[in-house]
Amino acid sequence: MPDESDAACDQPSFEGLDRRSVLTLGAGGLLATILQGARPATAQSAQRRGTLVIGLDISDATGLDPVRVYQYSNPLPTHAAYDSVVTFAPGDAVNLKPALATKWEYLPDGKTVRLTLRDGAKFASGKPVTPEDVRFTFARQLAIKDQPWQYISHVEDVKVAGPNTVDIILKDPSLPLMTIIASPPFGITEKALVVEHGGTDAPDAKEKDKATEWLNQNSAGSGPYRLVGWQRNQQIQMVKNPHYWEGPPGYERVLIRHMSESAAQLLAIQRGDVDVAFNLIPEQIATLKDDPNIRVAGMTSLDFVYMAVAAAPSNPALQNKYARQAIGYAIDYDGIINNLAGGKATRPVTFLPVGVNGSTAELTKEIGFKEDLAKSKELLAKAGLPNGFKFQLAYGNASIAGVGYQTLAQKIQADLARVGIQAELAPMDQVNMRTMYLGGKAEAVLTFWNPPAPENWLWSAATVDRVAKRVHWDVPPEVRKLVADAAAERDLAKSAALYKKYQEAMVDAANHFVLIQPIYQVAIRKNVDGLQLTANGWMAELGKAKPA
Amino acid sequence: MSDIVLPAMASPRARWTRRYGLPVLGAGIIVAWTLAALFAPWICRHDPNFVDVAQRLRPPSATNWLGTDALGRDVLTRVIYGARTSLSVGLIVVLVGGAFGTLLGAAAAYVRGWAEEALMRATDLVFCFPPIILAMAIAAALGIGAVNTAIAMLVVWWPKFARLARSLVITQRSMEYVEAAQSIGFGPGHILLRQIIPNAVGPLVVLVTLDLGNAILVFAGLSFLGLGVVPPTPEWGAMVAEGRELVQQWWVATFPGLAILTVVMGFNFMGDGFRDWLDPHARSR
Amino acid sequence: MIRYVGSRLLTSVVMVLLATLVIFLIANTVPGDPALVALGDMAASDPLQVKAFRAQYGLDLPLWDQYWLFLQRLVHGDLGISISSRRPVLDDIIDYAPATLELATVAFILSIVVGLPLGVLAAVRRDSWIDHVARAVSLIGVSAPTFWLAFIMLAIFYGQLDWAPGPGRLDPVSFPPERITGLLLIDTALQGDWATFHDAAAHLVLPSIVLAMATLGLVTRTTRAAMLEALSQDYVRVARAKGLRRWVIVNGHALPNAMLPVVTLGGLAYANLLAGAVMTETVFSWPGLGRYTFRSAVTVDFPAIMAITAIVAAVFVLVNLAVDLSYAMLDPRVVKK
Amino acid sequence: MQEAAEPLLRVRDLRTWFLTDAGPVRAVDGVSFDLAAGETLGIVGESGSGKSVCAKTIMRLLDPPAKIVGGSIEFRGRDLAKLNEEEVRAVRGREIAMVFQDPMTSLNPVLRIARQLVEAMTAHGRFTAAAARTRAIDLLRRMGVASAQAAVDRYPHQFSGGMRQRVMLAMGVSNEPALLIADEPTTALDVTIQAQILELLRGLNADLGTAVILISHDLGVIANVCSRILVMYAGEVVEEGAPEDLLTDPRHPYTWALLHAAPRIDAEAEDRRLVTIEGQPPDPRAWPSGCRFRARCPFAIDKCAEHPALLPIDATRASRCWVTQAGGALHEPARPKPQARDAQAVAAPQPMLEVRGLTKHFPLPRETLFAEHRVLRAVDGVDLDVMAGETVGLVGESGCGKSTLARLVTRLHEPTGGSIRFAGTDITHGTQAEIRPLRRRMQMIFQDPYASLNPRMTVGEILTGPLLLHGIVEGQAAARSRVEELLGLVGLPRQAMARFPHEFSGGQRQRISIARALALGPDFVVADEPISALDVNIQAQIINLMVDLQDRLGLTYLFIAHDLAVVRHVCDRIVVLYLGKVMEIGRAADLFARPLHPYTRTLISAAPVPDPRVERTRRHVPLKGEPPSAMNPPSGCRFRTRCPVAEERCAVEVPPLLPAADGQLVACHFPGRI
Repeated sequence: MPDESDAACDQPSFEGLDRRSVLTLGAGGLLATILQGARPATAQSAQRRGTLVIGLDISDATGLDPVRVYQYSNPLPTHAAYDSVVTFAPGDAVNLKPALATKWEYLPDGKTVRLTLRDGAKFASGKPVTPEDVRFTFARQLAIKDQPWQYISHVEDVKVAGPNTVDIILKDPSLPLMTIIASPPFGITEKALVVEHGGTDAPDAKEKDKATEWLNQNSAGSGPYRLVGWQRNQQIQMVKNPHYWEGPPGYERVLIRHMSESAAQLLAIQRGDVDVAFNLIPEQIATLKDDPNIRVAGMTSLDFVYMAVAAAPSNPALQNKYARQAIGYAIDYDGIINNLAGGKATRPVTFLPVGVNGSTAELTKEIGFKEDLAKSKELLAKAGLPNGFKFQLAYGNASIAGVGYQTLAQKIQADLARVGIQAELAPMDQVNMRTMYLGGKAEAVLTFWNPPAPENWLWSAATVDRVAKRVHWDVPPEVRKLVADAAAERDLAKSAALYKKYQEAMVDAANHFVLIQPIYQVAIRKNVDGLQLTANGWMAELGKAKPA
Repeated sequence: MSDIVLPAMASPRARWTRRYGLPVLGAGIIVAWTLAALFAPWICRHDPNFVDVAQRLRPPSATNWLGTDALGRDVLTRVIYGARTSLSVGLIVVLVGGAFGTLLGAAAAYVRGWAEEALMRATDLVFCFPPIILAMAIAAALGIGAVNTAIAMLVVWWPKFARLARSLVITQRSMEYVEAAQSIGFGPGHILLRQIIPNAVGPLVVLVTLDLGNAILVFAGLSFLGLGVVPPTPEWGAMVAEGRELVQQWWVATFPGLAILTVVMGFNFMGDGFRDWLDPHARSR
Repeated sequence: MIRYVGSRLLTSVVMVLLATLVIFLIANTVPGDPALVALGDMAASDPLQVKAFRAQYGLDLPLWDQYWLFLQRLVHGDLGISISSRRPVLDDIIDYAPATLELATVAFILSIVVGLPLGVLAAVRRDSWIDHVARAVSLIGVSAPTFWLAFIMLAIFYGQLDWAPGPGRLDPVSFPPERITGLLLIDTALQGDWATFHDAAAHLVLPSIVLAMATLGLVTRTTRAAMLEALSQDYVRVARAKGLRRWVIVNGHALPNAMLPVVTLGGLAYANLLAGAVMTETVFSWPGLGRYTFRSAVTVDFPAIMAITAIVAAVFVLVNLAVDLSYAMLDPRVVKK
Repeated sequence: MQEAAEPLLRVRDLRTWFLTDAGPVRAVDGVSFDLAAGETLGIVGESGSGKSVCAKTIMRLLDPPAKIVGGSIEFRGRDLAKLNEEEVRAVRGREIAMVFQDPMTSLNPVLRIARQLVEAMTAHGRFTAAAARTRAIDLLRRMGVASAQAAVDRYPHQFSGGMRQRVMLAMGVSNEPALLIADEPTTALDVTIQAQILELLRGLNADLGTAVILISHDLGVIANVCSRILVMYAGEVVEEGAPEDLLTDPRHPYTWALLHAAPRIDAEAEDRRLVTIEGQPPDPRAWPSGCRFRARCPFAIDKCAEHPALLPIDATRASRCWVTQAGGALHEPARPKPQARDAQAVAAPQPMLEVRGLTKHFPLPRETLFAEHRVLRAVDGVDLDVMAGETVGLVGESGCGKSTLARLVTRLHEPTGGSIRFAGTDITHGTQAEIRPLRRRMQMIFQDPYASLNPRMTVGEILTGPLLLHGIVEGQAAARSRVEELLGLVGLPRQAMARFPHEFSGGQRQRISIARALALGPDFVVADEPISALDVNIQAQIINLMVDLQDRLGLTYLFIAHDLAVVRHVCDRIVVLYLGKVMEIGRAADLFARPLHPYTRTLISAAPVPDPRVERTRRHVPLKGEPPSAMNPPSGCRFRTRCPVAEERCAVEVPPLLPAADGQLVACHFPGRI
């Protein structure tokens, strides 16, 4: 069927020769009439100059009120509408950059962070961003206690400290703060607007705050664009914020179109119906190589797909560390990355993604698992299981970066079979899978980790705490200490050294095998300039994009 | 008398084709698939579950006649092995569901009274469920796997047989040969099993045959939605699902779909043939 | 008549409640805990938050209390809050249902408008080419897996030939009209937005053909069989003996009788189209109830599952009732009171 | 050229064959006849003789595989066989109309009567819709449909069979056709309704001058209406003539056989055995060479090996027979000497069956949950005795409850009330297990020879089943020999054992059915319309068989039939049922000689006699209207709504069944008044 030479888009044959054959097909002139001219791409793309159209699967979005933003796709528009106090530059998940705050410092008491706000930053309404707005934002967040709150639950209080300063007082100063509040859920909201629409920061805000409804359709932030509408599973509409403190953004409007199927996104970008397509799979990216109008940008994410193998009470073999390590050495990581992920992925040592402080692809080669069947067999023998063993591998029905868990599971199954380890696949829905996994009932699961912010502690703490329980890892005290010390260490180089030790400990425990850290491939039409992708949780900096 | 000119009669062969052509073609398709399924290990040159990601998504070629899938497995081999799952699940669901439904419906129709009423209400209840919802709920409750999916299908499957059997038995039981058997003194069990059911079997056979195709379709559909079989077991619906995104690698989804199409068509040809054969006025010529 | 309808409605309500009860019991045997998915990874590990969440959705109540609560809410027209979308299920359904309704209705009209005449012609010109066409159409319709057909159609007519627009209800660049009914064709027509109307219509072509195929096959097949049956009846011979024209006999005598089984089939088929569009919706990215149902089922979103079951079961019984009533109108032999 | 003598219809050497895969079926194979304007022509013959195909050929109603392969149908100078479809359409319904056998299926159930009548008229452009409607109402009135104005807007299902046939007649004559073809128009109707329809047919012919072709298997019906008769056999006309001649002095052996095979209502038989001819009609795929009747003909001579032509015998009649061509009539059949069977019957009148106050009410399904329960009173208080060795006839129109009664006394149904004693045992409410031993003594023969034998069992299996069930024989071998014996008893070859019912003809199947009933060696046999689905010659064979068996085995029969002539012929006593109640009981001879109940009287008078001379002398008592519904029977005497002599009292008082003459019981306030 498909021929490489015609990329299915630019032939005008329908207008000429083929129309007659359609009519004679008998399906009728009506059908032809309906279909004819149903391709308004060229005409409308001229008309919509000044609009940036983004194709994205937004079916996971449950809300656009920053205090409730925690899914995958809604940070993108949230970040475009709201500024946080600090931020990360694209491609850098280590060094913070100023945003609404120009300066942040721990006060001598060791538990207060003082933010100094930028002069002249204005909300989209034209009103200036004040310390009271910042205080209100955090106070509301702390009172509503929705998902993002958990990451700042160690915040004691937030106070206006001066005409342009705000103090954040911490309960536990050893836990990180600034990297976390750089993310979109902590975008600063305009108090007056939020209050006007039912918002409150009172202690009973969990029940009393009614602003979410309005904030789902509008924004009250200072970001480059302003939210003006959200139709569930259809689109998110934004318009330019003329008061943006970095100067007006490049587009009049931004339109995020919901497109759940990657095939649809592919065709839409080929036609120019969308300018940016986020959810393409490797096979589709390959077909865009030769398209002169499209460039493909890669973005190494901080997400990863991993296999958790528990020391499950139900499976004596898995309780043996060497048996688990044998799994780690039997997997064809390169095959997975190069073939299944089309080479558009990398792999960290363990639970710290490549790109954060103390995690690089080189380190993986040095201390991570690698395919080594001889070693795997050796480990099996050491475990007293020379003929291998059986375990159940559960996974949900989903795919990440074009690689389905199902495909991945079958690949792992085939890989492990080489050393005699039998993985029995147990496909199930996400709910059952998570219930089993979180309840510590799963032997092994294939799943996904995406952190809300580029903060190492968010990963490391999880592995020694809640995730450890799921995999029945009795974490040695020295590993716990390592994690705490690394989090408290404010010197990047020192903390990187601590994290290396932590990763070695994780490899030794052999409960987590990170398989794919995707380099997300985003197709961008060349008429868009300056769009920068970011791995830090909000996908892209829309404010920098402008027509070419 | 001799001046009567008769129009040329169709040749015996043409008549045979007209009458038996499609049913025989259908039977041929089914037999071919059945043989392929039974002898798959001897027919196929590849291991259906042999993963080689370096060879993934290869277009049809001399080594892989129908190309390879996302894990580099041979599509042709998996399509042939897939027949095992589809045919056996279809057969089990229809035969078990059919036998259960038929006996229940026949017994209810014969006993009449509250038992019949209860049965009919139960079938009403099943009918007012969207079958997909019910099957999904059951599959979700029991877990994913061919057996569980078959169980889920059975739950929605038996009522139509119960209804058909009931109506057939009701028709038959008013026939005089049944009264004759009663007047001779045969008991209800004998009459139902020996007299009525053999006569009701024809339409049931038609339904079973047509339904086999239907069951295979439904199973493939559930499989497509991810509720069918546990991988790496090859199954057609699941294979289409795997290839759904791969428009450029069309062979991954196209061939398993064609397999479903041919099998279901085969059963339809056969079922129509049986129907015509049983119903003299459908094909009087 | 009113009494009859009344008693039928009463029975229907009982059936719908029974259906929800059955689904409720099945869904409760599912080992999965929806709270763990709805909450993020961190919160899901905090027993307090999980408990609070379960309390919020009434998941901590005893089974019967949960069902009782469902019934009480149902009486007030409240279908509960969806666990996965965190908003009233009714709002979700109002969002999703029009897409399915529009698709199913167009598909239904298509299968009737094509299937009925095709079946009639096939029966009247038996063994002619049109009969063969009709049989081929009905055969492919009932034999081809919907999800596969959808894939093939999309790959050919969109991917290769570029005749039809791609998945979704509208082109990515088109803006949905202001919502009145949620049915794009109607809303755009009411607002006079003919460009968008055109776009919505074009987007309906492929999915409705795919969705219609199975029904079309059944309608054609049933109509053909019913027409053959009707045409072999004595009254048709009588009509011929009266010297009526062929098409008067076909349309005036045979067809009204042949319509009876077709109406039954049609009603059921419409109900099935409404409930069974999952696969078509999946392949065509159609934001409809089928996909919502599927998602609710795999996320064990109890309130949504219960609500959908209730609604779909109600649709089924009401369609059945409508079929019976139209039967009574079409066939005078059905006793009318 | 056209002269007055030119016939309306001239059929010449018409051949209609069905071109099937198995070879041509020569259904009509060389039929010639003329029909003058205004004439009434009857066509008579067995099923398969080609009479119906002949009629449909004239109407050009046959579709492939039927084909007119030869001959001509000249109608008013045009050859209908050569017209195209559009030209034929203009003739159909306009110049030639047709009325079919089954009125229940001939009207379109979903269309109003008015529409169906009107379109017949408007289709030919002779009437506007409004005029047609007025005319439709007039015609219905003319056909005797009560309150035609309202009736015209009803649907067919609201009409009884007789009413529908009136509608069909109205439809037939609506365009004042020159010819009306009536194909077995009364076969599906009760005898009283038949009489009404035939009366109408005669009236239409007389008043409108419409020529009529009446097709029937019943010589009596033909004799009643027609001025000329064609007898068809094996696709051709074998005899033609006026009823007076043909029915009294048949000149073709087949006509002769038909005439003598049917018992007559107007004569008491000396012997219950009827004259029958052997064998079956020949295979229409391969008619025998020579005379097609030769194989069955009791008069056959050598010359019959040559195919005879239809040749005139005298000015008004013709026959296709070498024997009568040679001159001379066909002799009266030699009847065997009547046996003295009265002696044994009188000897010990022991009651075999005693039925008292028997009722059976069938509950009807409720339309909705809240509708009231309706009940069909199929049998409503019947008293009846059957003495050992006698034959009791049960007659009545359809719906009178006679079949239900048969199923009650054999306990296929459980009675609602009353009692049944069989051979001294009360079996009214016995369980099937309790009754099973008695089933050996009480058996049943069913009406439909096609439905009463399980099509999936061989004859051997059908017959051994009862033997083994009741332990009459031990082992398969013994069962086999007993089955062979039974087959011999009913006149079937041993080889029949291994065959399936569908391989047999209707008559043979009925023999198997009888063999099954006799397998257990019963004393008492209930025969539910055992011959009504059969052709007249086969009827005679079965009657003879049953009479023989009664003589040989001393059987007692409860014989259910709607054909009064048959009942009179075979029964000792007769019970007349109407709407679930007994109207009259009496000895056959007495009852027919002197019916005391008006219903019995009308029934007898309605039955046609195949002899125009006798028919002219008979007094016909017309019966009004249709039988009421058994769901809602009339108060008082159930017959009063149709009774010619009913008075006020009849609506109030239920007349008891009382002796009115010697051995004759009547349920009438005015016995013998009519």
